[in-house]
Amino acid sequence: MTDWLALLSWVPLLAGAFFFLAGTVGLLRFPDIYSRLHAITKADTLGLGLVTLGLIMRAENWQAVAVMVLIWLLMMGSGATTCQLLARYQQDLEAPDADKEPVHARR
Amino acid sequence: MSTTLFYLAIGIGLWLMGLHGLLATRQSIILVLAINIMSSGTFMVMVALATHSDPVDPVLQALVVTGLVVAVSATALALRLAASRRRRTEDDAT
Amino acid sequence: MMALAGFLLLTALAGLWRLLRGPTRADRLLPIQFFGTTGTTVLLILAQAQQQPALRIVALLLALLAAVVPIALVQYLRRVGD
Amino acid sequence: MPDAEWLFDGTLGILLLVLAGAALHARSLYAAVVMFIALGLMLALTWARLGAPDLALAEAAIGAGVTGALLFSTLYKAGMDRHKRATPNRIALLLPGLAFLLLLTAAWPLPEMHSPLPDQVMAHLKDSGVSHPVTAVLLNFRAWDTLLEVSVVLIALLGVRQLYPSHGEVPTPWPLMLAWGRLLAPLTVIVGGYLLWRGTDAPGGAFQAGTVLAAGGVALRLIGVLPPLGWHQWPVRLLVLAGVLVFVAVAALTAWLGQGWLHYPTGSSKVLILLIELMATASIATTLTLLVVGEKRELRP
Repeated sequence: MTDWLALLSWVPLLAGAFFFLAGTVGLLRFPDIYSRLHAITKADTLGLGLVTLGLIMRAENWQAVAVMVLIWLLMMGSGATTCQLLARYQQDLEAPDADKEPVHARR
Repeated sequence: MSTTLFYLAIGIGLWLMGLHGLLATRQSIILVLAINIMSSGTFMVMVALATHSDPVDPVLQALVVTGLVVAVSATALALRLAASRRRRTEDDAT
Repeated sequence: MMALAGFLLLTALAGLWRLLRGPTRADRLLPIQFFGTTGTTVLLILAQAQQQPALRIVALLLALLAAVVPIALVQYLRRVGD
Repeated sequence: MPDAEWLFDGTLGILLLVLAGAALHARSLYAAVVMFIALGLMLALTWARLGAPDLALAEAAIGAGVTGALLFSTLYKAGMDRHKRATPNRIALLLPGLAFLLLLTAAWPLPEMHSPLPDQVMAHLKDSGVSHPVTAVLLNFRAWDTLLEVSVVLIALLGVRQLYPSHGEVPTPWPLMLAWGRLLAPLTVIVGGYLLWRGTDAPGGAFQAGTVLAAGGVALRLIGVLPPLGWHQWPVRLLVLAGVLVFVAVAALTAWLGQGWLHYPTGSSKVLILLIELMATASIATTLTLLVVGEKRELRP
């Protein structure tokens, strides 16, 4: 590992930390659940991606890199999916019959 | 105060928290949670000690792995007991 | 590196407030998702900082479960109804 | 940099204690259960911090996966309403206070003591057939414990079978759940298999693998990809019993032909350990799945 790469890796690491902070602020301060969902699943997933990028720059071997890339892909998928699932659950609770016919019930 | 001692204290704290919960509540599902928290405290004491010894003590770690699996199956049984008792009392009431 | 991991745990500690507060059921599941992401990141950092490559596998497992478990939880929640 | 480590340890400690307290004093059962799941996640981080990746794997799979689904299924059966709140009574505060002093005096000298066991394990690791010490302890030196553990899991399932079965309709899954679940299913199997395979020379092993597979099985059952599971199906029964049966068979064979109960003959110990681990994984995965979502009604209440 070269020194300048280790130094450079602090840029994505700190940027990742910033996005985690932003996600937390959103989780605490946003007014309703739908916007809070966005704060959690988008900002934090970006934070994870950036921290992973920083760690990849410091990784010793390619196996570690492969595992980290896999984790990053999984987290992007799970963030997006969980967001949809929770939002839809909440929507069904608030308006049980609203989504029976319209837009997204296409088969 | 070393890291080992710190986690020993946290483990004891968790155990006592569980004991307190066990004594303070009569809700059966919360009781199961309390027992689980107590077991987590015990595990933490064991793991802190395992990490402290050099080389890391594999016997303690293996014991905790065993304990975790036993704890989860006991929890499953206890929860099912709690749930079925609850339902049966409701059935009797109606 | 440990400072970064500590900072992430601090944000998790702040997120705890939402878990305690609610108000809706889905709101309380948000911090779980959040802890999953934070936990995975912390594990990756620990793997680097403590030189324990095995922790990366733990992170992979946590990421996988963070993807699988919400399906089960939401299905149960829907079944509970009110 | 010790300060950074203290920041980490301190925050983790506060998180653990706050989550434990909140789980016990939450206003609704639902809140308590969610706190407990979060506590499981934080415990996994603690084991990782303490340098026990085997435990972190098991705790992540159990605490963040199986226990969560288990508690939610109980909520569904028992209802989420609450609940007499914990009443602060004097005994509940006094007794733990006393116990705290006792335990602290007992724990203080513990870090000074040294156990001879780690050195013994390291000395005999070469003969065990595997190179990861925790697996060696679990399946060779203390295999007897592990046999009993697999039996305990089986007994828990037999106990649950005697109680009120859960008989719920699975709600129709949304298309997104189906697509995502189908995508994750092979990945779960791969990760489970990988954990099992690497267990001989690195952290991982039968319990971790079995629990991951169980978490995947529960999710797949709940979106209807897996058919209803029940004790009356013979493949399920076979899978549940396989672990104990193979383990006992190996134990009996070694007692009969070899040097003693669970004393593997040199040379073939690795094969035997792998065989037992494979069967134990299958058993634990099936049993835990059944414990959470087993739903065929058998006994009339």
